[in-house]
Amino acid sequence: MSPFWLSYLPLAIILSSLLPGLIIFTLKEQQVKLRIALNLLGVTVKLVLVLIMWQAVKAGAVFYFSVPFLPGAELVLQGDALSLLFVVLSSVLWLATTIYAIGYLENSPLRSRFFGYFSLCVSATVGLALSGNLVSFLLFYELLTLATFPLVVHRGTPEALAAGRRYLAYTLSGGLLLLTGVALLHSLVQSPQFIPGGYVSAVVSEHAGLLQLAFGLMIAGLGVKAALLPLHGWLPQAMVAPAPVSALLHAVAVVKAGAFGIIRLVYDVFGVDSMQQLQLAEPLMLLAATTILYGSWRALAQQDIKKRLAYSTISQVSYITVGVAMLGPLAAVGGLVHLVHQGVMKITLFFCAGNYAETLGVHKINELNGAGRRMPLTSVAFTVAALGMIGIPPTAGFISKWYLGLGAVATDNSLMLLVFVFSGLLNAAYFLPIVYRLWFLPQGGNWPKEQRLSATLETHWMLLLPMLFTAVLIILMGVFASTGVSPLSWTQLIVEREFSYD
Amino acid sequence: MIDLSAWLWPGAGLGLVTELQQLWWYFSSGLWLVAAVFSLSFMAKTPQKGRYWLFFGLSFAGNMLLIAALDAISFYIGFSVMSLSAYGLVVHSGDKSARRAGRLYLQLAVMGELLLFAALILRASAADGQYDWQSWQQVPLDHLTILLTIAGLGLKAGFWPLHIWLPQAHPAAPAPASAVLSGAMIKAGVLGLVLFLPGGDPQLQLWVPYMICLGFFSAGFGVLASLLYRQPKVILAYSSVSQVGYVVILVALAWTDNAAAVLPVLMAYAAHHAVAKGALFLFSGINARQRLPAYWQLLFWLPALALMAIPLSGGAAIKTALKGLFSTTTLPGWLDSGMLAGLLSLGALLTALLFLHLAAMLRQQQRRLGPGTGRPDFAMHWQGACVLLLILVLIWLPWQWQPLLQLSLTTLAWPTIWTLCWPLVLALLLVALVRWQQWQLPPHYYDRNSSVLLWSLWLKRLYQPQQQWQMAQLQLNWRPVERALNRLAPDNVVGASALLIVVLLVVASAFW
Amino acid sequence: MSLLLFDVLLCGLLLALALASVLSRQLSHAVILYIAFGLLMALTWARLAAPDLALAEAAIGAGLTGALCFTALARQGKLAASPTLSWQQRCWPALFVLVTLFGLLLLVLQLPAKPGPLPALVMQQLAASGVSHPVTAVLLNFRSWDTLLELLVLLLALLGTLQVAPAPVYQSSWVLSRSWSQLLAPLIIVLAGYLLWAGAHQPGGAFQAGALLAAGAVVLKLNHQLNWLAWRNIWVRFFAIAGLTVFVAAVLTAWLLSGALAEPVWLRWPPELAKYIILLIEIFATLAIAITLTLLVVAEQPATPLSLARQEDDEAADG
Amino acid sequence: MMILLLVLPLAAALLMLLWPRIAPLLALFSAAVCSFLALQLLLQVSEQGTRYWLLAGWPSGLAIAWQADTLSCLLILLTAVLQLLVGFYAFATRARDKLSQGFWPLSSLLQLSLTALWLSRDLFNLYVCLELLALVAVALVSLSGRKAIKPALNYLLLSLFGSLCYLLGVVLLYGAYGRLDIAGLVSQWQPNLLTNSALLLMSLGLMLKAALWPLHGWLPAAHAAAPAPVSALLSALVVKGPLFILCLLWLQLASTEQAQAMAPLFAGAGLAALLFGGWSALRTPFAKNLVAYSTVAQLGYATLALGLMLKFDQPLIFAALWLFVLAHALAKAACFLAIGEMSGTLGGKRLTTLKGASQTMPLAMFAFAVAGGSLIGLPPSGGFLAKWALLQGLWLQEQQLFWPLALVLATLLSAAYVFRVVVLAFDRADPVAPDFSPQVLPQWLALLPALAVWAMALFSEPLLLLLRLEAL
Amino acid sequence: MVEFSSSLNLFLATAATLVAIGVYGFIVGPEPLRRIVALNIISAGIFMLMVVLAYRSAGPDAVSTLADPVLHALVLTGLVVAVSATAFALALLARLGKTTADRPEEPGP
Repeated sequence: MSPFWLSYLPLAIILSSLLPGLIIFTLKEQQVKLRIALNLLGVTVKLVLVLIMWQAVKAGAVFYFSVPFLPGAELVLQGDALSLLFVVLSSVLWLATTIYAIGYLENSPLRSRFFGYFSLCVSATVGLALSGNLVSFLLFYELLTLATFPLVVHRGTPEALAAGRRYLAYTLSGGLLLLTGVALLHSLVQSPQFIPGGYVSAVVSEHAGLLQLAFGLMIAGLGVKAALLPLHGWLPQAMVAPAPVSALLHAVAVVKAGAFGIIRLVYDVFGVDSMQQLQLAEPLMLLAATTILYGSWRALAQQDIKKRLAYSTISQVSYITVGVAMLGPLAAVGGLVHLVHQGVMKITLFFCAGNYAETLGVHKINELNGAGRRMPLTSVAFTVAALGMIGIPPTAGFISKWYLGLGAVATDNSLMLLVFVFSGLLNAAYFLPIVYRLWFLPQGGNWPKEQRLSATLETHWMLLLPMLFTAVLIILMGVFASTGVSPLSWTQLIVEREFSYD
Repeated sequence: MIDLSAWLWPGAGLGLVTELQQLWWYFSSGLWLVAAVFSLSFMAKTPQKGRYWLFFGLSFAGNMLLIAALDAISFYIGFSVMSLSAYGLVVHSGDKSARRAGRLYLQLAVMGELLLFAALILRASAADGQYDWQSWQQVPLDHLTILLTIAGLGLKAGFWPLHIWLPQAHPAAPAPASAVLSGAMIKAGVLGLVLFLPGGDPQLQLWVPYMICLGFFSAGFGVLASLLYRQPKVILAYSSVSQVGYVVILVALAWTDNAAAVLPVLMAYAAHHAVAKGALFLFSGINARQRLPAYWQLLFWLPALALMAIPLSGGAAIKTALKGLFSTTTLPGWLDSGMLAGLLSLGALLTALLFLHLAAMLRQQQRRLGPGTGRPDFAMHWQGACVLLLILVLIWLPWQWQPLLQLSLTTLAWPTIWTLCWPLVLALLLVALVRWQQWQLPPHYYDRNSSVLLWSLWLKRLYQPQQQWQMAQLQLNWRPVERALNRLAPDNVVGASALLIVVLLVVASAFW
Repeated sequence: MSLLLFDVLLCGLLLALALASVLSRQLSHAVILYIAFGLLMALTWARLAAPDLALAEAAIGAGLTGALCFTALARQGKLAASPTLSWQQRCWPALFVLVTLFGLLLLVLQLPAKPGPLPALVMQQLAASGVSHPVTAVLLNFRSWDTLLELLVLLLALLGTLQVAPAPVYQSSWVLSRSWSQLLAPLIIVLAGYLLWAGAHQPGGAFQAGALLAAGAVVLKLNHQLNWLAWRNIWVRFFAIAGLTVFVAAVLTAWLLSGALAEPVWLRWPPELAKYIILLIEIFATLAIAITLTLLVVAEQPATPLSLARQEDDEAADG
Repeated sequence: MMILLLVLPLAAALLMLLWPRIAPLLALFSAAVCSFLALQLLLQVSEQGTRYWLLAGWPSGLAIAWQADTLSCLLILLTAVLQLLVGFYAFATRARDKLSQGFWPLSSLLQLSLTALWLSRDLFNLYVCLELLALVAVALVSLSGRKAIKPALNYLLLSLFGSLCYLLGVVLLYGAYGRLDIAGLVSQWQPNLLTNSALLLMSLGLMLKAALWPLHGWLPAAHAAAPAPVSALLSALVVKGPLFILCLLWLQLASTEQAQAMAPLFAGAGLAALLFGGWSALRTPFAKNLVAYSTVAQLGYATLALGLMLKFDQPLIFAALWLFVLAHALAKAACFLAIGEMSGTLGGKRLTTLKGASQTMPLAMFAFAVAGGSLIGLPPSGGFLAKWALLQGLWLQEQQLFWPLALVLATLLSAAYVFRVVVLAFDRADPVAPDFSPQVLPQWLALLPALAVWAMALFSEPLLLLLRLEAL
Repeated sequence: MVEFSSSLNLFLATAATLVAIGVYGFIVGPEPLRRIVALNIISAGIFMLMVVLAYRSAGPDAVSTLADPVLHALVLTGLVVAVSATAFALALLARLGKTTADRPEEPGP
């Protein structure tokens, strides 16, 4: 492996999903096999490349690839530990979602378009993860908006279109605010690469007000995707998209892009010291805490499964923000690891919701009575993921909440601990009734629209397999959190690097 | 001992290292096993057997895990698994009262879970990332942590005022489930209190007298409340509340410097109560289901008498030992040891009253079943054998288990016997008096539905609202405005633009 | 003093005619008044030491524009009465225009009385231009690029007109006018030739000559004389663009001729050939202008199959 | 090289008039060659610096002045390339659109007039160029036949009126200073009532011709009525001509005080254009009107940038101005071609015709969306680059919060109208079936400029460098 | 001298007024044809302004000197441009009249 070749690795990772996506666009509707083959080929190649990169980054290497773009801001792809966290998450979940989507959309129209945009979406996400400075980040951030829009409106129904409009209205406004903020910051300090500890410290005393403004603008921009409180309106509506899309949107692509951006912004652009000097962390933390509670509170009243999950996402993603905003190493571990854990858990929940919808035609919570008998595997997965969301050990959710709690105490934010406890209560309050309905209530009548998708299994195997895979992951990530391959240990590595820059 | 710290988190491990754990492990697992054997026949005909066994197994596993845990997180995992799976046992029957009780149980269990979580976090960060018991015991406590721990674990242990779920959940659950709930799971909470709050901590010392008061109150409250109910399992549940009051006293005493002396008594009390209460719950299950021959009453009276602390029973030994502990432990002045002893005697009187009341209610239950409800069959015998097994353990325990043996032997002195007996005699007299005079409270005082259920329902409505406040949607129709504006637009573009140029010329010149 | 009086009279008449043309009730009156205005304007320019411009204005400004306007009036079919305008519709523009006029007067009257540096420069360079008349020199040498573009504008107007021109309508003409016009034609050609030739050293030139020719051709054409004079005739097309073609050819030739120089200069005539080149250009420009102007006035849709199809479409859409 | 750039289209146009049959071939050939030459010229100028000519070598003042700086060269290149592209499109769709033979010479002449305009630095010559441009444009609009006549006539009348305003200004200047070349005027320039008024007159005339708000009334009807390739050319190029002259006037002629005084007016007009144009585009029920109103809005960016440039005198803002123009030209060409293609195939000019177009004509829709992305200013597109430069320029001025926020608002509006179309295209409920099977080549041709405008961002550094070198 | 400058001023004012009259006609005149006429009046006004300005250099005393030839050339160019544009506009107008004649309900400009 020559270094020359290695420097192209980040690009290759992006291309591994982009190229299949572009080719898929050109395919005809009937070329199912070819399309599936292309998809899977892309996934496999990406996973292999990511694995290579992972090994190298673990050993301390940093990948770097750049092309000239704006003056003072090249288009940089950079593979460091933090970006790899997100890359691994998105590639693995892409694999799961691709298989799921193939099963889910069997025999539905316009699949070439769907899978094309699907791949684009993943490429944008991976690009976002790998982007090495703010301008590149901005670029992929906007591309992500564009690539996901067709997926949101894929069904083409009036509701889907309304949701798409709203999605665009929010995300484009967010993108613009981000652009304004990035431009402001660029005019102050240019846009160098992300580095642990940030790069604004030189001008903190000189331009404090402008830096605060830039931070505010960028947080507002990122907050739209991360569904921070006043900017969350698009997320519950966007759930009209097909289940795999919702899964990807909520678990990997869109909301995580926002959260990831906040992480980058706080740690690698502003840096902990500057954040403290500028007193930016506290408001962000409070905002995120409010979002946590608000999202949970709103989830309580939702009668649509996916809508409830959507509000849950609003709440859960803000855990990441809170973890980041507390500015302590333990809290950072919690926030970062929640990025992964929440992704896996939420994707499982959406897979389950999709299974119920696809197999039984169930969309409302009160139609779920007794579904545990009809679809035990799905229901087990749902239960595991729901418990994880509440933070019951030994699931993955517990680990992240544990570290967040530790971080809150370590940074003297006992209030946040209260927030976590209360939000846990709320989580339980909206998840456990569903679990109760699944297992303890008798079936209330015929299923709204039942389909036999498999002779032996409860539903199509392609719908089951990814879901079981992620459900097992939830447990494994929780139980073996301390082992070397777990997300937790990787985040600890990141945090070590982030907090020991000086 | 299995060391898992390399695999899991630092300090992770399983093992029965201390005596405490060993004892807890033995009696808990024993009770679980007997309950399981009992269930084999008792639950044979119920629907949803698979679900029952699943949750039974899960909570069993959780209970065992938490006992064998060598670190806080393993304990917490076991605790969570146990309490959440027990929900399945509580609501097993699926009828309305079971669902209500289950709801309350779950609400409180989750709450307790999260309080404990908060306590754990506080503790873990104080312990600087170490999770094993040994390191935790070195770290001083603070009041918040103590409060959170007591609240979180107390919700499982079920002493007053955290008992509210007990009288609802126990009657609703199937008999074997109630047995383990009351026998083993409550004790899990107690174990937690002992493990999380190590003795000798200066901050903790301040809590001791209040906890003793709380224990006494709980003991008295449980009995008095039970007298107002006529359902045997409710009475048994309140009995648990009462008995846990004593356990709490013991736990509180164990927090003092005198821990070494207190711990054996605590262990003995826990084990004894677990076995006896298990037997009673199982018996009440049989009793509720079919007409029993008269001699089967023995299966009730033996554990009941043991709990009433009749001489020669384990209960007697423990009560005596408890009384002794009050004098040996240094307590604040206002807690006079004589007064405490008196209170204990009063407690014995009350306990006796409770069981006499229970006996009467059990008889009533039998009578209501009518004569023809089945002859003794194999299943009944099987179940009776299970109860008998527990009773045998109960009889055997004070004389075979070394710490308890010492205590038992000391109760054989006459003064002690007298001290133990007079409350019972008094109770008998009291009951006789009441029967003779037919004293009764007005009927509406009996079997009242607990207001707790209303609270639980209110809470449920709160967290499962049908609708929520939403921002009012601004529905302004701009279309007429737009039309009006469109009408304003000139239809003659050329003239208008030219005029505009002239106007602009004038305006801009003026502006300049 | 009498000259001033004459000037005042002239200006007053001009203003009155313009105002009347703008304010008149009927369109046809407006056009007639405008033609009168154009003629008077030519007179004014003659008074202002610009005889060549006066000639052009008379031919182009008054004559051709008037003819065009009348054709348009005729083509418009029935004469709709002008819609009456409300008081506000007239008053507000008037107010603003008056204010503007006031400002404009202020500006115009403070213009310096002395001319700029260019006239002297022109005189200075006149010798090198190849012609003796300074206006022609400016037009075809100093600012020949303007002139090239101007020819292009003319051509473009023709192209545009042809595009929207209606299909030809044949009407019979008076016998009398036909014979008169036949008499007129040679006279006009001779006159035009003279003007053209005179352009080199005295008032006159390509445009005036072209306009005159065009005027003659229009009269003939209206009397159905010059039937070959239509866009579909390739020779007509050729001559319509001949002015430009020759101009460009001349430019290129001149450029190639001076190609030996290190830095070839665009549009520069070799001094020794300038006179001939300019004359050549003028001749062809005159022809082109004449044909173009004629076609502008009597424009007919070129009957290509495509355009016919379009017209049918249009009519179908109308129905 | 310069001469060929002018002579080639002219000669081609003349030949086309003689032999209409080979017109398309000639037009495409000349456009192709011109593109190549323009590229050469751009490279040459960017290497060797600005070139200045006095035509025919006469002394300064007497001769018409030409100047080829990087900006002019870029614009020449843009003109030629778009000409080529639109020519291809027109060729590809000639059978369907029944585009008359008249299109080809007119398009070549358009190229010629624009090239002449970009080069000229003589006020009167610019007037002739403007007139030429206006006539070509109107003639092109009138190609649509009956429905286009009225808009074309309005366009022509207003254009003439604008030209006359401009001419009056020129005459006043000539009366005062006795010269016409910009360089000569600059040396004698004094800010006084006369120059103020002349500038004002010329500016208003040019604004009318460039359809800058509030003088844009004629534009939507005219651009919407024209055939698709013509609309593309009009929106992309023709309105930029007067804008270019406007910039020349204000950035070179006007003194600092004059510029400062007018800056807020321009900026305000730009902002108003962005808002009103955007709003109208959002509300209009017709597809091409939407794109036309979008032109009004996007010209607002240029006006805004001009105003801000006058105010802050920041080279980055100047670069932003022309980046806006370049990006808009490419994007708008793509938009018009795509919309034209879709309206043509789906049969209808209402926006609702585009329902479900993402299924029936994915390529054209994609082209529209991609071009729209640049109009919005999504990275990495040309529009983004321009916005970035503008923002950078603004942020460099301390404490300027109003303008960036206004810019954000305006951008949102443009996003709203672009995605209004896109969302409609994804409507699967009741898609409009095409009248005949869609042609692929025109759709690709529509996509090409859209892709080009995104590729612009990759050459951002050289572009910015080119434009910032420019002192104009 | 006085006479020269006063008649110069007179012509200048007349030219300006002509422009104003034309502008007024252009704004108000409801028919397109009248607008075209008005445009021609404006251009006539402007050309007259140019001619007057050219006349300045002729001067009262130096009759032999010619007027400013550059301005004259510009006027000539302008005239041709104006007539071309007018012709085109009239052609358009004619076409418009033909198309609107069939549909009288359409409001004329």
